[in-house]
Amino acid sequence: MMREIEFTILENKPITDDICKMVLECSAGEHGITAPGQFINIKIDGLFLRRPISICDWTETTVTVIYKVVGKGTELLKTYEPGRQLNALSALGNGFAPARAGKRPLLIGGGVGVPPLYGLCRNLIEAGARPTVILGFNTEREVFYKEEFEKLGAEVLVATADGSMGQKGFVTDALRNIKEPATFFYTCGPEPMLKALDKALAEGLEGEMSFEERMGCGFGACMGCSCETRYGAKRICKDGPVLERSEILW
Amino acid sequence: MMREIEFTILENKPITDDICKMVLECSAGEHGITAPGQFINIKIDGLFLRRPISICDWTETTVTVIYKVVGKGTELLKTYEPGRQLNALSALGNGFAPARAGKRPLLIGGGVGVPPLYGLCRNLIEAGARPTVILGFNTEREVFYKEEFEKLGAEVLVATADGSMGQKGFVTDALRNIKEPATFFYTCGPEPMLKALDKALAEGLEGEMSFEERMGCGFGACMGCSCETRYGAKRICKDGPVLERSEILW
Amino acid sequence: MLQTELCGITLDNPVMAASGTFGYGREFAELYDINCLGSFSFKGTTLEPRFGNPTPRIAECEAGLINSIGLQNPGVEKVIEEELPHLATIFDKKVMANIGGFSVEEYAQVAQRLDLCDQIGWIEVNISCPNVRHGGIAFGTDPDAAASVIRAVKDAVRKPVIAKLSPNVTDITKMAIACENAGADGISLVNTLLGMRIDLKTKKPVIANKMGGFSGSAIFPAALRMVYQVYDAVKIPVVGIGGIATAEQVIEMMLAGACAVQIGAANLVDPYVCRNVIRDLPEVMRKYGIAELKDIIGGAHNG
Amino acid sequence: MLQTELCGITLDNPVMAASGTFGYGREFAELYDINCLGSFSFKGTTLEPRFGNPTPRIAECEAGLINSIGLQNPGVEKVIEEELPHLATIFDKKVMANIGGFSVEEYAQVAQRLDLCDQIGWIEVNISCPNVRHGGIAFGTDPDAAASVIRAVKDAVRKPVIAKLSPNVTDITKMAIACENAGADGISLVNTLLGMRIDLKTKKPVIANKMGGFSGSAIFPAALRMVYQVYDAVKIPVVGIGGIATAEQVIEMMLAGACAVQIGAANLVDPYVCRNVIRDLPEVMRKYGIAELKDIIGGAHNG
Ligand SMILES: Cc1cc2nc3c(=O)[nH]c(=O)nc-3n(C[C@H](O)[C@H](O)[C@H](O)COP(=O)(O)OP(=O)(O)OC[C@H]3O[C@@H](n4cnc5c(N)ncnc54)[C@H](O)[C@@H]3O)c2cc1C
Ligand SMILES: Cc1cc2nc3c(=O)[nH]c(=O)nc-3n(C[C@H](O)[C@H](O)[C@H](O)COP(=O)(O)OP(=O)(O)OC[C@H]3O[C@@H](n4cnc5c(N)ncnc54)[C@H](O)[C@@H]3O)c2cc1C
Ligand SMILES: Cc1cc2nc3c(=O)[nH]c(=O)nc-3n(C[C@H](O)[C@H](O)[C@H](O)COP(=O)(O)O)c2cc1C
Ligand SMILES: Cc1cc2nc3c(=O)[nH]c(=O)nc-3n(C[C@H](O)[C@H](O)[C@H](O)COP(=O)(O)O)c2cc1C
Ligand code: FES
Ligand code: FES
Repeated sequence: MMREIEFTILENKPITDDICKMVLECSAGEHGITAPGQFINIKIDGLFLRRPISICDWTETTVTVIYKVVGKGTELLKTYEPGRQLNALSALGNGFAPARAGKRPLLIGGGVGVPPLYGLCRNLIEAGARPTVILGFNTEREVFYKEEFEKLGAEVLVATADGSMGQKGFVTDALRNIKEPATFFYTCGPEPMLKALDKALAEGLEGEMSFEERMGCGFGACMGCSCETRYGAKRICKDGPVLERSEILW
Repeated sequence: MMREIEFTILENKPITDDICKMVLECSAGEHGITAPGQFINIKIDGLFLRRPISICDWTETTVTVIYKVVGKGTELLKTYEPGRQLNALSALGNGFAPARAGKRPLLIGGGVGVPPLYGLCRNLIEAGARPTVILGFNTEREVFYKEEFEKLGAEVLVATADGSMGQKGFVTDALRNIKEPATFFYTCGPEPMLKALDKALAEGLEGEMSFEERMGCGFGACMGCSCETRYGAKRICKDGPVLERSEILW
Repeated sequence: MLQTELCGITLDNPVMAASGTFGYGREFAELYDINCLGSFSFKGTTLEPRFGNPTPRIAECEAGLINSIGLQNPGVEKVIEEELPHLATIFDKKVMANIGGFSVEEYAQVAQRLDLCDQIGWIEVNISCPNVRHGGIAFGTDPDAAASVIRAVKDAVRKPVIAKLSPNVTDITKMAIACENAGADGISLVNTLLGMRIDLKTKKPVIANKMGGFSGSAIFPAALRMVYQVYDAVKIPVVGIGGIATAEQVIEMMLAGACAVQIGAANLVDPYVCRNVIRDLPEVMRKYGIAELKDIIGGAHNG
Repeated sequence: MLQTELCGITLDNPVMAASGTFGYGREFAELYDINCLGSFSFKGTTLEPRFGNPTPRIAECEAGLINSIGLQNPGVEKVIEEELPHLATIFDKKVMANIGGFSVEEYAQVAQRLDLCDQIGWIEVNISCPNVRHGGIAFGTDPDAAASVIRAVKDAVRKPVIAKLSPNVTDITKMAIACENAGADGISLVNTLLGMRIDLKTKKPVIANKMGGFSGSAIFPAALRMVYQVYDAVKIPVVGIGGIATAEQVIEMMLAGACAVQIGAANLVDPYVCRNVIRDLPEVMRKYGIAELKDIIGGAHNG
């Protein structure tokens, strides 16, 4: 259930040129996270709308997020010092369903779509699955969290558009390098990537895809983020951000 | 000449229940103050308009202001901690003309009209005059800066509306207690007080009165603060806040 | 102390949530007991289900946002069959039914269906949505068209009818008077200002529909002015809407002439805002020497 | 790179200060060399000297302010005899003459006097001041009245005439088209939105005149929308005004269709804003891949 939290910033620092990692502290269990792939909606002083950012990982008393600096809000966020309070609504959205993974789940993340897969990956490994993770970036300089996934024990494949690391090309190109067939897939990234994946992945393979949309509220009240699915209109913020492969209308 | 300054707050603390004293630091001479009775126009984060506050006193590298907490802006200002930067336009307005004082100037301040008279008083005493200062307040609890004026060497009379300190009544009542006739007067306070003073003071006595008006810019650009005088329209912010007794149309 | 009245129905306090920012109450009821509200106006409901406009439907602005939802709603039947029964489990008071339409007949039909529901206290006729083509805004900017909608709705229902006005007009009093003459029992204003943002990266409008409705704290001074003008122009009660997010603003709107207020965009960024404003009202009233809120309605018009 | 053009006159950059917020240039020339501006529009000037409205004339709003100056100015003769000669000592470029009036004849007379001044590049006809009774706003909200003012001014002058429009109308394009048809050489928009604030302590309007003109960053989305609409509706150039305070907003206004912009209220709270915006433009252009500013005018209308 959603709640408003005054987090304390424990850490907030760049991990690539324009991507920052922020660790937030709250009292035990306060964050209310129930599934990987949920997000928080962050209040930034001076801006009207909150900014939705996926939960990368969490413990009882901390929430980690990873964000790319792309505009006014994230530029301001980057300047926030540890020790400062941060107001956010948590935990929003449905999140991924780790229970559906099977033995050999495939996780595919592109750019800032990578972070929510980390908490998912940890969950899956803790539950005994052996996930394969494909991470897509433009170039080596932009790669992040590869080692973190490896440390969890996942098999990690990287694709870079310019070939500076791993497979040259897109995550769809890296799909070829997978050894065992996947039992289920989870993905998050830019919409063109999701669409390309839907084409590239075996037709029968079930999976979940996480979407982005401009949000008014982030908790289901305004209909700002609606999309049409096979089962009618859904709100990305509340009924999503994770949609079932089979319900998506491309 | 006006300039924009990033002051550093050295001190900001209450001196009565709702009046605070703030000391600001700048580089030597940067504040550009040329006369007592000038004011600065303070930027407060989150508010559109700046807040005009009189200069109470100054040194080469500091400016002291005294403000009453009356609304949003001053409530926020009160929370600013020493060390913080404060953006202000300085020094604004014409200020008082100490050179006109003569031997026995009379200074009359009511409530938050008191602060600008302090710097004036210091100037006058440094120049060899022997000012008498009348300070008007509602009640003893609200009295401030009495000792500071006395330390400068001025003769200080206090009037309180409830008689809890000094003369019971208004500054006009305290006028009776003056021993030697005044050579000139300077006053600052709420408009009804200024009007009552104009009635109560000897007709031939010359003097200067400092006014308040809601301001758009504070530096003469918007005509927000105009008043009509015997010599045409004047801008309280630029041609004032100090007006000559003889030019005022009541 | 906080009590007020709207078209003969007593409100425990003047604070309502505005249509389109509170759904049918579900999301907020998960956060707090929504019975603390004076009432709320539910999401604009049309005859048929509507998906609304393409996304992006939201753009950020300084002190506000633009929306172009386009009246997404499940249609009046589903509202009656599913939303109202659920609402009954979380809200004991009368709710305001906000209705939209694309023709005079549609407005009347939707109103007639909802008029039969006991839970509904008032019918708020949104003749001012800037986000639907074919009608919508035209009803909201032409006094005769507005009057014809209000008259048709009045003929179809027994509950009090409140006309919700658009601020995108030259003379708001003409619209209010036309609605009053057509039988409206109250006026609510304002809906959103037509606004726009352009994305510097794509060099295209942010909103898929190009323009949308601008609301939030930025519009408060314009909304307050219109409430003040309309209070002078009509005898029926006025509900003040636009940019409200604090107890102080509620009082300001009531001094301008509102007997109740609605809070819109602020709910989206601070989901507890309505509850907090109601909580803060007594303290702010004390500060400004107000004993009974209803005594200050229109107070700024004296003298 | 920053060059643009307004009615045949080249501007070094599109940034002008808006009328009423820059006086006749004196106060700002003490702060920086105002020749960095594209130009500026001087304080609205009338035939006779005017003191304007009673004070308070200023009220604070979230992200803006309300003013009710009421066209205080020394009158056209004094402007020509005192202000323009002084301006010649601090500003080398063409200045825009903003004029106000209470009758069609007065507008024409003031315009005719100013038309003879070499320093003046354009005559900006303020038919939209919300702060003067008897006329003013009426010219700004009625297309026929607006057209008659513009026609009379056109007949009286040789310099390009720019009609400055009020945002307080139902359909801004009707006003713009009426002015274009009456011979206007350009359109500038918007003037202030009619707004109001009430003081909770006194329970009376803050502004002595009750209502006033609301401007500042809050009005940007509404102003941008109107610039976009007017760009589509007329062939003459458009000057974008309303809530601008950053180089990003200048670009947004130009993408909407403005060939130049004016900065108003922001000058009052940040006296260096025009200079800073001009300074920032090249960097922001680089960021968004813009080589020539004039190439982006109306860019958001493509596709
Ligand atoms: C469910 C969800 C999860 C997300 N998780 C992450 C994450 O983990 N890491 C990360 O870096 N980014 C994430 N994003 C994208 C992130 O919300 C935007 O990058 C951010 O809001 C940009 O804000 P800004 O002020 O810097 O940019 P601006 O462009 O100035 O923002 C202007 C407005 O547009 C909105 N906006 C801009 N880009 C996006 C976008 N891509 N999606 C939705 N709204 C947008 C902003 O929220 C704001 O309202 C997520 C988005 C959603 C919807
Ligand atoms: C030249 C000048 C010198 C001043 N010197 C002092 C001083 O030394 N100490 C002091 O305590 N106060 C002084 N004041 C008054 C001070 O400016 C206001 O008390 C302050 O602006 C209130 O701001 P607020 O946000 O707390 O109140 P709010 O009521 O929230 O302010 C709302 C708006 O009204 C304006 N306003 C409110 N009261 C006044 C007022 N009395 N005069 C002018 N504008 C007002 C504010 O500036 C703001 O724009 C001076 C005013 C002027 C014009
Ligand atoms: C996301 C959103 C959706 C809205 N939907 C409706 C609606 O369906 N019907 C309606 O009458 N008004 C609708 N409105 C307008 C609001 O009810 C309100 O009149 C307006 O937003 C001004 O108030 P505010 O400034 O508090 O937001 C909507 C506003 C927003 C922000
Ligand atoms: C204090 C003040 C005085 C103004 N005086 C005039 C005027 O004399 N003539 C005019 O055409 N517009 C006048 N305006 C309107 C501005 O020129 C501008 O159109 C409006 O403020 C919107 O721009 P902004 O949001 O940048 O302030 C005035 C605005 C302000 C704030
Ligand atoms: S963002 Fe409001 S419903 Fe999704
Ligand atoms: S406040 Fe702008 S001229 Fe005085």
